[in-house]
Amino acid sequence: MSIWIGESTRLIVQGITGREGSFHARQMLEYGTNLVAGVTPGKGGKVFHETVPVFNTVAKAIRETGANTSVIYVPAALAAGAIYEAADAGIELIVCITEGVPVIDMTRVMPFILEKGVRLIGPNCPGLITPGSAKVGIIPGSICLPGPVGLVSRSGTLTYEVVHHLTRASIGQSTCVGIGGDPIIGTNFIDVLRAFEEDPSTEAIVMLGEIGGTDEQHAAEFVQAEVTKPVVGFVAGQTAPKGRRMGHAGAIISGSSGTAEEKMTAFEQAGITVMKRPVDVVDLVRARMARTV
Amino acid sequence: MSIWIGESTRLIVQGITGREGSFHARQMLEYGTNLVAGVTPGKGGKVFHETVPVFNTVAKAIRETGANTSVIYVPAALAAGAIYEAADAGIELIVCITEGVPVIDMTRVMPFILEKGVRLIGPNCPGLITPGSAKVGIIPGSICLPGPVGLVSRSGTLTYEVVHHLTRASIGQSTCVGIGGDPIIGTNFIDVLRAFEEDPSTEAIVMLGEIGGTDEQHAAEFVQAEVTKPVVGFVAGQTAPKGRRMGHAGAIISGSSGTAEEKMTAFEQAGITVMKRPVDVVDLVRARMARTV
Amino acid sequence: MNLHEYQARSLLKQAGIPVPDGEVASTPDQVEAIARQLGVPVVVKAQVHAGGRGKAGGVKLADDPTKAREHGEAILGMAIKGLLVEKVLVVPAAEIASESYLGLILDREQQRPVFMVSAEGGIDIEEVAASTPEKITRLAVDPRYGLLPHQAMSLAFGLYSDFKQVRAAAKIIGQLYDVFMTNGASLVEINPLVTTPSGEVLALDAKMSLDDNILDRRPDLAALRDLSAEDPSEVEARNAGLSFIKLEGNVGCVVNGAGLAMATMDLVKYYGGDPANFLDIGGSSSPEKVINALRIITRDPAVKAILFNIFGGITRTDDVANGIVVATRELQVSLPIVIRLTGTNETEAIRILDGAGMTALSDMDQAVERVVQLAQEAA
Amino acid sequence: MNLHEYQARSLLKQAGIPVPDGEVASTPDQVEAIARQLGVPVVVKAQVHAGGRGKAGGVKLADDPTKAREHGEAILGMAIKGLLVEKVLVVPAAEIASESYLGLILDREQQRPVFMVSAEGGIDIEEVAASTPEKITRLAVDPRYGLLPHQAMSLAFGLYSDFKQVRAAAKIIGQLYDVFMTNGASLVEINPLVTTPSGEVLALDAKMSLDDNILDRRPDLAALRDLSAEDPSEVEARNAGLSFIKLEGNVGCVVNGAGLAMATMDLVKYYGGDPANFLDIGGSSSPEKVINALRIITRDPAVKAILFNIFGGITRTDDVANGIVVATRELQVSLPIVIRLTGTNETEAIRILDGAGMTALSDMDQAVERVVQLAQEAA
Repeated sequence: MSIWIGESTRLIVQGITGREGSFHARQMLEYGTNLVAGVTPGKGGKVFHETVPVFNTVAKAIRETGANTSVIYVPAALAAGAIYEAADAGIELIVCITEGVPVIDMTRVMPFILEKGVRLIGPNCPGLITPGSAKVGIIPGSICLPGPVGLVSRSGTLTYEVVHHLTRASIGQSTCVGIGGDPIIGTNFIDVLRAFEEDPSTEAIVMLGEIGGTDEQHAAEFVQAEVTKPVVGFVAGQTAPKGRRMGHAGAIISGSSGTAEEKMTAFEQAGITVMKRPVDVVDLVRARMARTV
Repeated sequence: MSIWIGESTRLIVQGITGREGSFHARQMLEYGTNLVAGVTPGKGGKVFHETVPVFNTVAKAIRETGANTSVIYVPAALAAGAIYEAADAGIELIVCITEGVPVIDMTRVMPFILEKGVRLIGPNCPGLITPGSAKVGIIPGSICLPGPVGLVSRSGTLTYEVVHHLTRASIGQSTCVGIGGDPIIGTNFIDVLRAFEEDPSTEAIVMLGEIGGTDEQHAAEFVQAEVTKPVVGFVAGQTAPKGRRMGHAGAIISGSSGTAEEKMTAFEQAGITVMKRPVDVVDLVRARMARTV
Repeated sequence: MNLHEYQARSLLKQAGIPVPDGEVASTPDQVEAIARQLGVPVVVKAQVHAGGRGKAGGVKLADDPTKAREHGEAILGMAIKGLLVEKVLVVPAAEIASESYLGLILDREQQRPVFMVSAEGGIDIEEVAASTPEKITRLAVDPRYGLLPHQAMSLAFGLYSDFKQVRAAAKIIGQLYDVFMTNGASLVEINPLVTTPSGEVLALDAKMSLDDNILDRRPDLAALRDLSAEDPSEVEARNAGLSFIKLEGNVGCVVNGAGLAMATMDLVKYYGGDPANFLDIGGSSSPEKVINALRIITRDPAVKAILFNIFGGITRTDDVANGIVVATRELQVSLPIVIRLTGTNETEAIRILDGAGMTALSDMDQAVERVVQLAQEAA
Repeated sequence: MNLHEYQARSLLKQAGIPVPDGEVASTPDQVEAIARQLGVPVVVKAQVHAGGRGKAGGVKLADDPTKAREHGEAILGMAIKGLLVEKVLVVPAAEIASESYLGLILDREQQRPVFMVSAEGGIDIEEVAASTPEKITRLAVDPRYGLLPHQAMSLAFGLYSDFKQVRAAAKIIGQLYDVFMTNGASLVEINPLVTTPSGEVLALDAKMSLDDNILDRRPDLAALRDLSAEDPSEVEARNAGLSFIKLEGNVGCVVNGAGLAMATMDLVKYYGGDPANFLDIGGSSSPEKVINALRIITRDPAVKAILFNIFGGITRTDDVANGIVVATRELQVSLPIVIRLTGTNETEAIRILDGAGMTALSDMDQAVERVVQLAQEAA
């Protein structure tokens, strides 16, 4: 079991003939993901990697292959258009890896997504992986292990670092979800927490936040009110200065709001065990899981 | 009983200080309608007709008076804005009398109305009246009589003509609704037919259509499938030439579609008794009501 | 309001849609000069608000400027479906590899702009629509989001297989949507949208209708109205705030409200008569409106009798009565007039008419029967 | 990207918002000339990306051109919050009847543009926000419909009681929304929005930040970037495709990924050190990126030791290892370097480093502890 992706995933890659798209399409195939088609306008009729048909439109790809999930690797200027296309054609889960999508584009994409009842993850995210079953995005499959821990994170490589520690300690993961570091994203912490809470195969949750915004604070309230499973959390950016964008467009402390301290306090108040260092994840998850068993 | 307006109506007039708005506000007051406020930006604080407070915004009017219904008499260029304002503020029934509203404005107004779950009647319509109880719009109260016939129409004075015949023959009306003659309108025949079908005080329905579009044809299908009460219908424009707009922006026969003949045939096939002349309404309604009793 | 082809193509061109060169001419001299300037062969096209121009001889190819002039002479001044041709458009004759159809209308049912696109364009599009409607792809646009890139692409993929042409067509489709929305159109058509042997995609002909309600806020578009292409009485009526359409019968009708006006015409027919016009004086009718209405109707020599059918609601019937008294006196109308008045201020209205020696009926059927009879007697 | 006041006001002006005249000067001579041309009194305002200019002495009133020149001399070249003032804006001193605040931000939670408006504007708006937040009205705009007329009016009614001023403010609010959306802003502020004694409504000061992601499609806006107002290392880093922010510590950090980079800085602090920078080399890191990163970091004399922390996912660690070998050779780096590599192609990476006489650690904590210790020894 897992959330959102798994054995029933029928994946298409939008932008499969591009540099990034083709590289990661191959990785996803090698991981065993059920990649059924690619989409690149103007390349319809070609075949990718000798097995994956390429179509001009998402609608055609769905008609021909029954796809239900899409991952997007198109340039930033085309990303909003690719999301609209996937949502309009009936894709149920859209994962947008592309970074640099103008936030103004996202203000119009979001209501469209909500009207269509589609789940969007990202943009500017590493995607998600259900170890041993399906990988949609760029999280390296080699560092993951099937198991009971659900992981949700706003960042990419920090996720890998934490997953790596878990896997080395033989603590496997149900699903790892990178929700992305942009100010406006399709899926937030609460969405993922709710899914993990409902997923019978997830026994504990790791949540990696960072400075900027108030998503972590809202997530903490949600955990306190609705999550019965143990949650361990981390907040990156304790040493970040105010008013500067720390890489991610969303990672910026404005005024006194959005600091790591504030977020860690919110975590603690909500009963989320706070990691001081990435490596702490192992001991803390073990301790919390032992307590609940 | 009646549909949409009655004793619980708490009405505001948007554009109450204008020429049309003030004239009809007075008429509605005289008819006994529960007119609780007027709205004209910049005239907040004034009092209309010694009893009706005027506010700058619909939101304020609702806060102060608990209004639930609005009728709009503002100039065409401001009509869409007035509808947005009423819908946004929480008005439940909006009646837009204004004519000449650009259709392009209505293409954006309609999804807003639908999202807010608000009923809009019009634009470019005479409004509605529940005889003896409430009048919202411009239908002359003097020609109406309380009773069992629900009337729905795309036109104004033709409605009066038909109502006049009914009243002279002592056949009263539950509610008369003028849905308007524009190509895009908030409430169509089917909406009103459904409401009449559900309204226990309505025993028979009169439906006045005209050339242009396919609303009457769809309404006929609806009558056949869902309406158990007797329906008598009329279609104006049998002598209208093709391709010319007969006054109403919606009354235009394009190609072979939208003719009076086509619509009358649809009526007959659906079991709607067709009036040849407005005066026929009396005999036909009597006959149909006698049969169902 | 319908635009002429040359007006529509100029709006398309402003939006960036590739349209061949071309100039409008109103004399054969101008036609020849334009043909020389553009280079032959050229096509000379009648500018008139009627379909089927080609079949009526209003579109002709010329291999040299003198021939173009001759075509100009033949077409300028000809009548197509009763409309006089006062202008022609002269365009270079394009070599055509394929003809498609691109239309965008405001759909009443969907309450949205809807594209209609077909790879089988050209003069027979009506037949395609009638006999093989599946060859026309329809696509509704949600104006809250505008035309989305993949929608334009999917329509374009339906037209062409060459990806450069697909991209060009998708761009044109996007521009067509912008033209439609920014100008408050009710219809825009490119027929045919052609490809040339060198692979270009071009809008060869353009048709456009605007929502009359947009003209108040867009004087630039209102100025495109070609009064010479309309019936002078209808122009006069519009200027007087009346809604008027000339018909072929002999019973002049003056009515308040469009629905009642149509029903009145229908009733004239029902009683064996023939309406001479549709005329709606509108809601708030001043005596001036009545005078203007009567002036326009009496100018038509076919009219043998006149019917007023007024149901006073907003309209005050005493205003109309006053108008009738003043108008008949001023215009010295000698035709028989039947007046039906009922509703607001009806007693006062009857008093006014009485004072002028006129009588009013209160029943519509009675009035229509009477006026039909009078018109038949006078004919 | 933050704009200077003079840049923001020029965008506002283009959108039709009433902004007083004014010119930018970079020398005292220019200040005097502008003051003469505009007429005194004038205000001389430092153009620098920092709040609290007024309190820092960066905004001064001058009653005559010579005084304006003196202010120009004083302000040009001064430092406000560490930023050098290279330009001043000279504007006529407006007579002020009232000061309001008009702000528009992109709200993460509501995922929409949100207006923040207060009748109590001026330099103390932060205090208003902190102590009496109820005096700030917030209003979210649905970008599918745009700012609706009644929304602009209701905000404006909150500012003024005179209806002429309400209308003027509503118009400005609409224009501000347009400026925001068409330029992909993340923040636009008019503070103060003033009324003059004669009743005019004017934007006296303007602040604007753009979404960096919009700059690719808007070279006109990208050109507004004032490189002189930024740290040269940060400019160089951006040009090299690196995300870099200079800090005050002595441990240089080169990391792939923003989250891991922040976590690395935090871990440096955890082990008693002090990070000298935030630096994210991004996902697909070529050797050139590593070279550029090292060049930028080693230029900071405060840096005493350097940490590479690379978790290979998309990033191939062998690429990074090659970059490190080439860079240290080319730049002749004499500082101690600690390398932590793990993930994609890790074996090959270790072989490459080995060949160059370098060792890599695989554990992050171990690497951070080590580099902190080295930095402390070198300090």
